[in-house]
Amino acid sequence: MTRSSFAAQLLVAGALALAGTGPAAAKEQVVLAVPTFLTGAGAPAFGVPARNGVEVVVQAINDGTLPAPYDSKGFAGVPVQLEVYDESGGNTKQVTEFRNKVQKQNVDLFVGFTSSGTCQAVTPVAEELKALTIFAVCGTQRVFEELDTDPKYVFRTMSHATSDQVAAALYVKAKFPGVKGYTGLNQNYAWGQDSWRDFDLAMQVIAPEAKASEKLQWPKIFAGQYGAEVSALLLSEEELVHTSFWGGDLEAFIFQASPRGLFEKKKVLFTVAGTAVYRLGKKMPQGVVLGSRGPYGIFAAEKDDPLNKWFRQAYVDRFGTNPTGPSYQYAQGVLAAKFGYDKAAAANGGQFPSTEQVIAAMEGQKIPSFTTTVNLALNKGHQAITDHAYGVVKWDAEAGEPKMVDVVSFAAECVNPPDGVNSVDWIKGGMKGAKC
Amino acid sequence: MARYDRTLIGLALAFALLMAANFLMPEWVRFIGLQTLARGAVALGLLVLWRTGLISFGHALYFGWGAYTAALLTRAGITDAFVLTVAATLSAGLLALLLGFLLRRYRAIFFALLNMAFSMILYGALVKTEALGSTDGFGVASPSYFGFAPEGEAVTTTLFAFSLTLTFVVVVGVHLYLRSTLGGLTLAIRENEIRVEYLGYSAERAIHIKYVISGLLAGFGGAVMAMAIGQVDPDSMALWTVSGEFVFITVLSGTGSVAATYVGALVFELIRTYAFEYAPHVWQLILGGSLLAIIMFLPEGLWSLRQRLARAKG
Amino acid sequence: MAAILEVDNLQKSFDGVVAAKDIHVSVEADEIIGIIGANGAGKTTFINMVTGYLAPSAGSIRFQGRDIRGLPPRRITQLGICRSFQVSQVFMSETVFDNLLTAFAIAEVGGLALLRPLFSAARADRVGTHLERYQIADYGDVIAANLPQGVRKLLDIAMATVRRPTLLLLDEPTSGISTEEKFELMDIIMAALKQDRTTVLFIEHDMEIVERYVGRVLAFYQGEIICDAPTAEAMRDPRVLEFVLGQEYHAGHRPSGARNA
Amino acid sequence: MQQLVVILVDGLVFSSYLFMVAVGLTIIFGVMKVLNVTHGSLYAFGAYLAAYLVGVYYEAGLPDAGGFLMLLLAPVIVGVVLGLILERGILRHLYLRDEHTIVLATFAAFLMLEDVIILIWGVDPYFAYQPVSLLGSSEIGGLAFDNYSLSLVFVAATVGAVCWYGLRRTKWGKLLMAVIYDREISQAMGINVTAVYIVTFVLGSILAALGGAYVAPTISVSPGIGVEVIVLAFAVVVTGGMGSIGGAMIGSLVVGIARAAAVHLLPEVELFVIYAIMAAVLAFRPEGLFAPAKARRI
Repeated sequence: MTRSSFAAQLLVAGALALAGTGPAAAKEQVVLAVPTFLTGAGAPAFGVPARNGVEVVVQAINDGTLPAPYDSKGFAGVPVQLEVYDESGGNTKQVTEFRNKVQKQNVDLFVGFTSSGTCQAVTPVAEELKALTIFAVCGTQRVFEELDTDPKYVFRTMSHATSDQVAAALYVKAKFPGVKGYTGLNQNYAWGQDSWRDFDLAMQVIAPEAKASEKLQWPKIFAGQYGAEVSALLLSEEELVHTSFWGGDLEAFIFQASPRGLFEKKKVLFTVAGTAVYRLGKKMPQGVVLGSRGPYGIFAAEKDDPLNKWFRQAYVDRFGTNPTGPSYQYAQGVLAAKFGYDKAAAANGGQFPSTEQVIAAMEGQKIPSFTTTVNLALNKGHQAITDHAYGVVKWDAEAGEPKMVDVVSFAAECVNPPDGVNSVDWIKGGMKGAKC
Repeated sequence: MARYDRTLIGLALAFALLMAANFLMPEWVRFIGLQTLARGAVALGLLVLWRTGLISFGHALYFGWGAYTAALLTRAGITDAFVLTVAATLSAGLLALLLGFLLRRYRAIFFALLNMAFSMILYGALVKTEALGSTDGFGVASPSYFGFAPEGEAVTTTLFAFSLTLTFVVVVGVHLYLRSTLGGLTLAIRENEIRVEYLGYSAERAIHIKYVISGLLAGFGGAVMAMAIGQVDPDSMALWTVSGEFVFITVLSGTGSVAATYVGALVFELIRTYAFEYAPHVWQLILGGSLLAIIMFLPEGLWSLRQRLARAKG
Repeated sequence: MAAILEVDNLQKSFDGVVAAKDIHVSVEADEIIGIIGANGAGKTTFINMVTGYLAPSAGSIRFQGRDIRGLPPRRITQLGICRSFQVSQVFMSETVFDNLLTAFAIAEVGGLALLRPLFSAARADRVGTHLERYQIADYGDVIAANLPQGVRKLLDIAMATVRRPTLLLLDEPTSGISTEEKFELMDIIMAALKQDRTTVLFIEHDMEIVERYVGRVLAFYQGEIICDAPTAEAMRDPRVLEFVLGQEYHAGHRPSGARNA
Repeated sequence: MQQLVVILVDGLVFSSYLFMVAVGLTIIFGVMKVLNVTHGSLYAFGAYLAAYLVGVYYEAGLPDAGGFLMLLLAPVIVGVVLGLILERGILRHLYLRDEHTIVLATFAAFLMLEDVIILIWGVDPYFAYQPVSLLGSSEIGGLAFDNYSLSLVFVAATVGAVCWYGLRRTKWGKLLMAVIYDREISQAMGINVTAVYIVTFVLGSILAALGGAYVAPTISVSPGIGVEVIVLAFAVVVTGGMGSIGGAMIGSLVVGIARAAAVHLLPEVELFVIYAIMAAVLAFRPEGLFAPAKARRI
């Protein structure tokens, strides 16, 4: 390639970009970009189930085969063109990609993002480029509490990670009242560090009699070898082990800890193991407590709601496995988007709405989803609060699949702070205003 | 003599053209341009080292160091782009000066890999530090320019104009350095350190100087990248693969000219952008494939291509 | 006349093996001294120590009254002791002209002056005259790697003398040169060095060369100087005859003779 | 006391893992002076193929013991096939170029292989836990350890011994050492350096894949497992001394035991132990604990 041909490329590409920036009138299709992990360690646990969930829902949306209230075709009647792309490769690349998608490929909206880091990197760009962006998963509460305190174009359709840990602490209090001490095994990176911090804070409020261990395990993320950690946990006095492991690390840890009887010796609390429970099946240690970042995946198995039943059926029919948390969470983001577009169109006399109209239609709404209401109650109506649930895994021999028993569900208002309160301060302050 | 002048004129022209283009190009192109300037600067530093036959597989160390320096300053409320850039550049240079005392004693692959090892230490430290957001990193406030804080599209336009101007200064500086006696020493050192030593000059000192220059340039690149992205994080600023990208750009560009480095950086950005757009599932395959193809079929880098064309024209 | 180089009781041993034993030498300005001795007698070790490439185990080296022991080669070079090498140390891929240009550049400038352009008309002139002096001007544009052995030797010595050294140490300037060329080569070198009144110490195996160009001889044997005397005298010294010349006349002549055949 | 025992056991197990992961890298570096970035890919391929074969094997309901053969079969296949492809297809064209160009080529190949793995095996993880369950567990210092992990110590020791013997005592080893010592001279002495390179690279590849294969039953074989390994192996090799098998052993032991001790005594520094040791070594003995100081031209 030579300089001149670069110039050519740039001109062509530039022309494309300019051509795209026309008026939204006579919309032929809505371009929905869905960033998720297609490669790397995040792919099996999050990326692929999430993509599958989105594909199922988007296809149904275009065919108009979703149950009510989403039974109309497309977004505001306009068919959706799905653009799934890879979220791996680091923030620099993700920010670049985000800009390219908006300015070069004229994406109308984004639904997705799993990594907290990427969400934080993308948020200011989304606001700068005025691109409707619905975070479906990423955990960190910093997005709206520190980074983007006056959000306009950015939404999140599930509660942030703090609620996972609050719910976990509440579950411990409810099911293991006598617990004297708890220790932690968390990956030494942002997600693990935040998860432990919030859990520890919540425990201090909810179960002050229980003491946190002095020796917390912080293995490197993707370390893959946990022999020493398992020994250390077996030797520790605390009877409860908190871990926010996910994906390959989680599965490796289970394979290495099971033969050594850790799960018989200790009460182990997995805050995000919902992603692994179907895949591990029988190998999933019995009697461990786990959560799935909300009433998703295995927690939705028995939820008898038409939308949910349809989703599970459609998903199993298409992929032969059960939908996991991320499948639900991403699909839920798409539902919220459809909700916004349809409502805005109605308000717009049936005309296809502008992004700003969609935003207006979404802000502060209670959006019906599969197993919970997406209640955009926080941060000026941009941050959702959703219900939560924890339970104990049990292998159901005759059904030939794992089941959740001893499930405790938590209302969204019980595990989330009221609007205007920084979540960490809320926990420290004794979780005032929690409606349980 | 005349040859050098032509390079300078060429650089000046390119500068003028790009500056004009800045106001015409669509924003995403300008953004690719910004990253080209950032990565190009690091590659330029590697070029300076490479002239003596040394290459570093760890310059993400200085790139990340510069980026985080700039980011931390914005955290402290200092947002003036000029201050950020200068501070980042100098601090990275200082780090290079210190490590240089150790590294200047090594050559060939050992030099390359010891650099890599040091960059990994920074990476580990960043991941470990919750105060710096660990793997999430943290945001960089959008820069101001001597009190002027642009809005909307002007944000990137101004940043590009700013970075382009500094880059021009830097590139001219490096060019002058390379044609100076000290710069000229490079080949001599690559060929015969004993003779250089017995002519009364320390080869190690010459190498140390180059190393500091490369550190300064990498720090500069890091600052530009941090301001462009608006976020710093270990994985895209200090991971060893980032260093690998820099080496790739250097090899892709060849040692022929200071300008070639930036062309190389641009090619890299384009390959990656298009691979990612058209093959989201196998973009690494495409990227790696093109790297490999270039290494195998363009041993002298793009510059040789230019010369081949010149010869073809006759 | 005052001695410019005084070496006292110099010792060097490489883990046990003695390479230099209580060496005492005093060199006066304008002397031309030949160093003879069998291979491994310690000749090159001696030069390496004087020029700072090797650190002596003991003893002192004083140059123009100051102690230079333990200084790095570049400092010693700057003080005015230069050397050539048994195997020419030149920049193989550069032309003869560029070799000298670089050499002059390094020799002439220090500190910030290094930032001035490498090429300057004045410097080019100096290179020109230097080339003339060593009679290799015709080879100016030839890449060093393609030079005939003798010319490369000259280039090596030319580069060693860009600083106009006070004392020059030549390590076998004629090694690998056929006998008939040897004298021509040495004539050029000596003529060039005379102009600067450079004091010369050179290692030589060929006694004809020694007898012709040298006023005084240092004979090395097993790391010691067994004889330090005017040439003629040294040539008659029984120990020199036994330990040096015995082999030297073979070592020196047979190879070159073979080359002639 | 109990803790000390446990630390030692954990340390040894982890050291063995590190050694298995690092030895292939250091051999290739020693002989070819190339940091083989595809080492991580070879490790991943080894793990994937092993997990795949083990799965197939037990699906077929064949005798239990045979499953372990799969763990040895997989790396040989990967090492020979992929190793040859890489060496013959790419590296051999670059031997005349700068070392860093070759490193860069392996970096490019590594990027490609990351995706090739997904193209071949998809993103869903593979599990091969059967061998671990089969071996059961035993008690040391009052703690249960799974025998599979313990067996890693013996496997690593064997590999180390074989490599050492192979290098010091066999004709091939002597040739190898000659090439390590000086490529040009050995070429001049009529050693077929090309052949040495091929054998070395395939050998190193097999060892890399063996590391992956042997670890496969204890992990979730999923995308991205190769990346971490490069860093880990590199840290160990730098610590021990680049290109020295003894160095890899010492490096593994130092790093492995230090890490185990950290996990038990001061867990919050665990992540940093490896880097800290590497840093210390670099600061005081940059050529590594074991490698002889590199001769410099001045």
